[in-house]
Amino acid sequence: MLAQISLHFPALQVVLPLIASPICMVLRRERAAWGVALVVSWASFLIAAHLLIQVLDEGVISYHMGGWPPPWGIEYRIDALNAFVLLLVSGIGALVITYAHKSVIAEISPDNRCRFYALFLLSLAGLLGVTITGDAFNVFVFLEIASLSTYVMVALGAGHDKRALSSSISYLIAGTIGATFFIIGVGLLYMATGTLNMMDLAARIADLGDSRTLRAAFAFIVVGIGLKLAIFPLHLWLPNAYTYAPSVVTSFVAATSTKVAVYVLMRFVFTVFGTRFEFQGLTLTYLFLPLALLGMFVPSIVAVFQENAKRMLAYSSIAQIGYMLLGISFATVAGLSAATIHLFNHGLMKGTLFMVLGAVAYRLRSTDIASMAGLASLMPWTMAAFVGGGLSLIGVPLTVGFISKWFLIQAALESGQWWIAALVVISSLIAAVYVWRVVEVAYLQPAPADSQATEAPLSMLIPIWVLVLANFYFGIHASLTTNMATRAAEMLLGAGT
Amino acid sequence: MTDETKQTQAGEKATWLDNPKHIDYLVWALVALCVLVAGADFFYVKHPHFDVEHIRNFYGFYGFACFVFIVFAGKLLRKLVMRDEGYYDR
Amino acid sequence: MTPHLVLRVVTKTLIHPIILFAFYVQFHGDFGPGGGFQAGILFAVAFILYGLIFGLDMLKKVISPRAVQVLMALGVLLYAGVGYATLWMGGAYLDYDVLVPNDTHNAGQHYGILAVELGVGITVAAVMIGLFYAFAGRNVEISDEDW
Amino acid sequence: MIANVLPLSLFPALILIVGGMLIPLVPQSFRKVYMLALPVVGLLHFLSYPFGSYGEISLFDFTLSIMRVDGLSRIFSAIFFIATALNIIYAWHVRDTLQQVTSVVYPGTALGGVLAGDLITLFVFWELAAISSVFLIWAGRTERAIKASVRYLIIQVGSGVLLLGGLILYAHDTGSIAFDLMELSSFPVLLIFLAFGVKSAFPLLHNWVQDSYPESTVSGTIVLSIFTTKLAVYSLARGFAGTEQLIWIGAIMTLFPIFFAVIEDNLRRVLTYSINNQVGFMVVAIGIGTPLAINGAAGYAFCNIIFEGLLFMSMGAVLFRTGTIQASELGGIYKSMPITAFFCIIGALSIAAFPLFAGFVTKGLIIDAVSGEHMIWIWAILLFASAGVLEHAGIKIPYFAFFAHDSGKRCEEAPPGMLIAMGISAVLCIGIGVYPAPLFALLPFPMDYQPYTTAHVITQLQLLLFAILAFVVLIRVGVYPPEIRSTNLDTDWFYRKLTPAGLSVIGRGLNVARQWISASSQKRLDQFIGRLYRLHGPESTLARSWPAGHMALWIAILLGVTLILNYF
Repeated sequence: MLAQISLHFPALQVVLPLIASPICMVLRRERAAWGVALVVSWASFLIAAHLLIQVLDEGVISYHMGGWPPPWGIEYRIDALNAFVLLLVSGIGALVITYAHKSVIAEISPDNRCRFYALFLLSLAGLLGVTITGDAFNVFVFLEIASLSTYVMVALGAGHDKRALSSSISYLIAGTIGATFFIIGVGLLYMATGTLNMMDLAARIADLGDSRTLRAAFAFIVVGIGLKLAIFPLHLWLPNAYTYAPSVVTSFVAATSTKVAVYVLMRFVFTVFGTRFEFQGLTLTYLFLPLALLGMFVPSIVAVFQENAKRMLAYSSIAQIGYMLLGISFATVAGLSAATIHLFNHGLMKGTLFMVLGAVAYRLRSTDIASMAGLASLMPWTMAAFVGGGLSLIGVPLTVGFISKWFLIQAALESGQWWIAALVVISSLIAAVYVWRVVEVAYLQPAPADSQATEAPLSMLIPIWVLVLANFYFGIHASLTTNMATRAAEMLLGAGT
Repeated sequence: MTDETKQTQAGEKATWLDNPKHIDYLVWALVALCVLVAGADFFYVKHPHFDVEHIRNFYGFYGFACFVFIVFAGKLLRKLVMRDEGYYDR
Repeated sequence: MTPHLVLRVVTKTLIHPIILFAFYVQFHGDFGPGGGFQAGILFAVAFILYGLIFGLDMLKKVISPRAVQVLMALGVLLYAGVGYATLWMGGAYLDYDVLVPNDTHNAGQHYGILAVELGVGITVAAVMIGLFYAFAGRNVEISDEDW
Repeated sequence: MIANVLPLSLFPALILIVGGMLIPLVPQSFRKVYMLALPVVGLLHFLSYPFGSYGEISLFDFTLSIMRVDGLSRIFSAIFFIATALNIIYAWHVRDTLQQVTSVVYPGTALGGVLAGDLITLFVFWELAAISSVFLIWAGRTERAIKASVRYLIIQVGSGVLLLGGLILYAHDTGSIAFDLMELSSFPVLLIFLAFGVKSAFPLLHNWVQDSYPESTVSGTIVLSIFTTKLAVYSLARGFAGTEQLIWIGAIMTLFPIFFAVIEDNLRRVLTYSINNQVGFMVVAIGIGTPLAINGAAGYAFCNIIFEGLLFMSMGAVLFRTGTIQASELGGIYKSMPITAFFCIIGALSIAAFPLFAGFVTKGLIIDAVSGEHMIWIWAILLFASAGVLEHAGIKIPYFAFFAHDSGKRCEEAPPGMLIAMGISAVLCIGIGVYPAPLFALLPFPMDYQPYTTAHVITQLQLLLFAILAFVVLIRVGVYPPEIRSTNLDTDWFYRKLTPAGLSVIGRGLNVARQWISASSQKRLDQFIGRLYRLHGPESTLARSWPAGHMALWIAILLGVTLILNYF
């Protein structure tokens, strides 16, 4: 029976959270909704783990929705790359939901709590759907499911800070423009090729060769996704959305949604448009590379001057996107591995850090850096976790951050651009500056005498520390992630042949 | 160094070394030892690596000269690099 | 009693054909143009029209906001449920053929699509009514300083 | 994977690192015993490993080897454990958790570096050692100490960055990260060489030692004096044995600290110069690189840790009891602290390499290795340096602290913990000097060496006794320079004075220029940060919340650029 069901894991991966979402909606008890979300998220994680192992053992899994074979039907196609992303998304989702219960009670108004869990699952389903599907239009649908639910989740922050509403609207406008561009691009592709299945698209584009329609499609798709993943000048929606959303939402979205967008970008740029680089070459070199470099520095420096820790990390996320984009812009196996590794690793570190801030907000009702004075003595485990995540963000050896930086630097050296390697190192030093600001306040300043803050509850601490340890575990046993990433990168670059 | 031993605090028993005469004994003992080791050079066969080692009591002379040189060089160096204690704090 | 007598009368006469048309579009969806999405919109139009003319409170008596919320979920559940049913019956997700096995006329496809479209229709209608509630019933919560 | 994890969890350095981190959880009453158990258990566990590589982890395309046990790493590891235990005993009275933790964790990280079988592992521990040791300086808890700790950290981390840069390029060039003999002929290897050089305090790169070590606490300085430079010595011996440049670098290292040590008033700082000088001997030996010379370097490092530590311990005890360590304020302390004085003299005799003491049997190896290569100038320099060691460490330290003119200071004898630690060190100094066979057996290469030949003993005695004679004569004549409290400029002037002040403008008085420039560079820095802030601060163009329209504009621009790139 289990073997029978496991055949349908690709569908269940998406449908399980999708169907659990309305159940949460109907439930009246917030605790019950949390329970459903908890069970479903962990089940998703197990499914993702199973799929990953299966992909590693048996190669690409292709699942035909409704029994219709591609290119007519919708195909769910799982290979080394997206199995890896599925694991990250579902893993972070499971940990965040484990952690969520208390934080949700603290930050979201009572009548919205069940709704939150429904939205969370919907968003999870959307992100998993984007990742798993092998159909270009399906990507759009799931992207919208994930985005729409995220807009609402951001707006739920209004219970705490009304600015969440305007942030949500601005995110909605940006996201919709991005999605529109994307769907225009997909439309153009359909016009030129008459198919929507990615593998089929890749084959037909390879046959068609160069054409203006395809070039326009490429431009629209790249810019559309670029907005979703907050490439440097298209990041304007991100800081506010991350800052004013409830902590749980920020932790989840920051660790997953931009990562999924990065995945989609890689998928389209390399798998769909092929590896002959008729289209991508100039864009990668003259658009992605400069934007990546700008993105590594400008938002980092902005982060240094932020007063709010959450906002600071939001800018830091934009900078980290720069690293991934940098890896992609090399268009080599080393570069794509670096991007993929960092995609995973950054999910781990930002998940940790935002969850820590959620715990801080739970006790302090604020994430202003100034309000965190002396917090290390009041919440030692929480702040130690921040230091752990911070070390990882800086890229200290033994953490995943180091692995990311190492691969990026190797990729830069391999492409003969040692100055980029130097820039990567310098920009990590900026990360040290802003992480240090928080550490300094928390560890070296005395706590205000009237502070009532105590250690975060265990239900929050345990998921946080699981992630902290993951930061170190994958930093030491890096071969687990790096082998995956290298395989994924080889697959991406070899897919066109 | 001997004339300051008077500083010994009241009520304290003077130690053997507080007596300047005893210090002189020590100095003469050192001189005697030096003569002894210098003289020892006449009584064993050397297998030197360098020609200079054939000189009788070469090591003794060299040690003496080096020591004097170091002290005088130190005095010179002090003129060059010495600043008052709070130099870096200004 | 209340003004706009003409509007009220016309509305009352219009609502029935609108709903009927919605049903037509809904259940004809598997053969002709139309389907759950359009039908749901039409369905919702009937309710929204009623709400516009007779007021929000009257509409809430017809269909409560809580019911709308449950319907939203129900539609999705119906859709996904069909998918699970096909899984359960040994096919792929949403593989309607297994609903009526061994049928040369693809009856399974018809039933499957009908059920799924019904789910879509219910959800779309509920979401539209929900949106109407959300906008029309909105209390001004945001004080001037917040802007 | 399990097979990889298992040896890692039992990795001897981790016993110190993890065990040290757990110290705060142990109640104070058991803490000392627990702390002492760590190096003891660690050493016993370590000695149970046969030679070989352990804890292999594959990282990227490389295989890390967390632990390599061979002759060279064994002797360094053994002495690191012993020194850790001695320091714990010495600091028995200390109740400061920060110091307790770092005085175990930091040796553990240095040990990790010694055991590293590849450059990446080495780098990790290299940086960990830098970071963990800084807390010891910090523990001085004075403003001076905190400032010094920052300067120290910058230099140490800088060394790590050099190492990282070197190893990345090296791995890229050669495809290997093996930590083995390297050829000093390419840029990456040069970077690695410099990293080792900074940490072993090469001439002109040496001053962080004097700058930071004396600012630590009584026991902290002793811990610091041992591990960082010796880890670097080990690394040089591992990576650059037989590199000729090292011979001259080492020779210069033995020379220049001598002159600074003569005029230095702070006796702990005198000892920091002595560290440079002693490491110089080892560096020369590594430069020669023959098995005899490497044995000399390793053996000398082993003994040096003991007797240099003993000297630092005795000076620490004096500082602890009298509250000062300035030679000009001390003198006559032997009356109050006779046992400490006795141990100090044993340390002094050892470092000066008197026969029957530890220094003699191992320094002889180095001198013989040099004369065996017929390098007369190096030989002459090393003899000269030996006289210098006698001057500052052998005579100056005990003489000015315990004898000389009586300062009138009276105090208690050192606490029992300190005395026991010093006692054990003293016994080791004499024990190794009298019966060196066990130490020789521990050396990396088998050899047949007889330290006590007539010529060795006689020539060494001639050198030392006549040098002492010179001292007595100079004192009697009144030529010997008196001790004066002062700051003596060293290369740290360049970064403590010159760099902050900027380049002086020709024609102006140095002082005027310094003030003018420091004021304006401060202003310029402020201006720069101000500009950054205006551009990146919370209210700046780059950080403001922009209305959605601007986003749309950016999308349009980007789409335009992408389309243009694609169409042309």
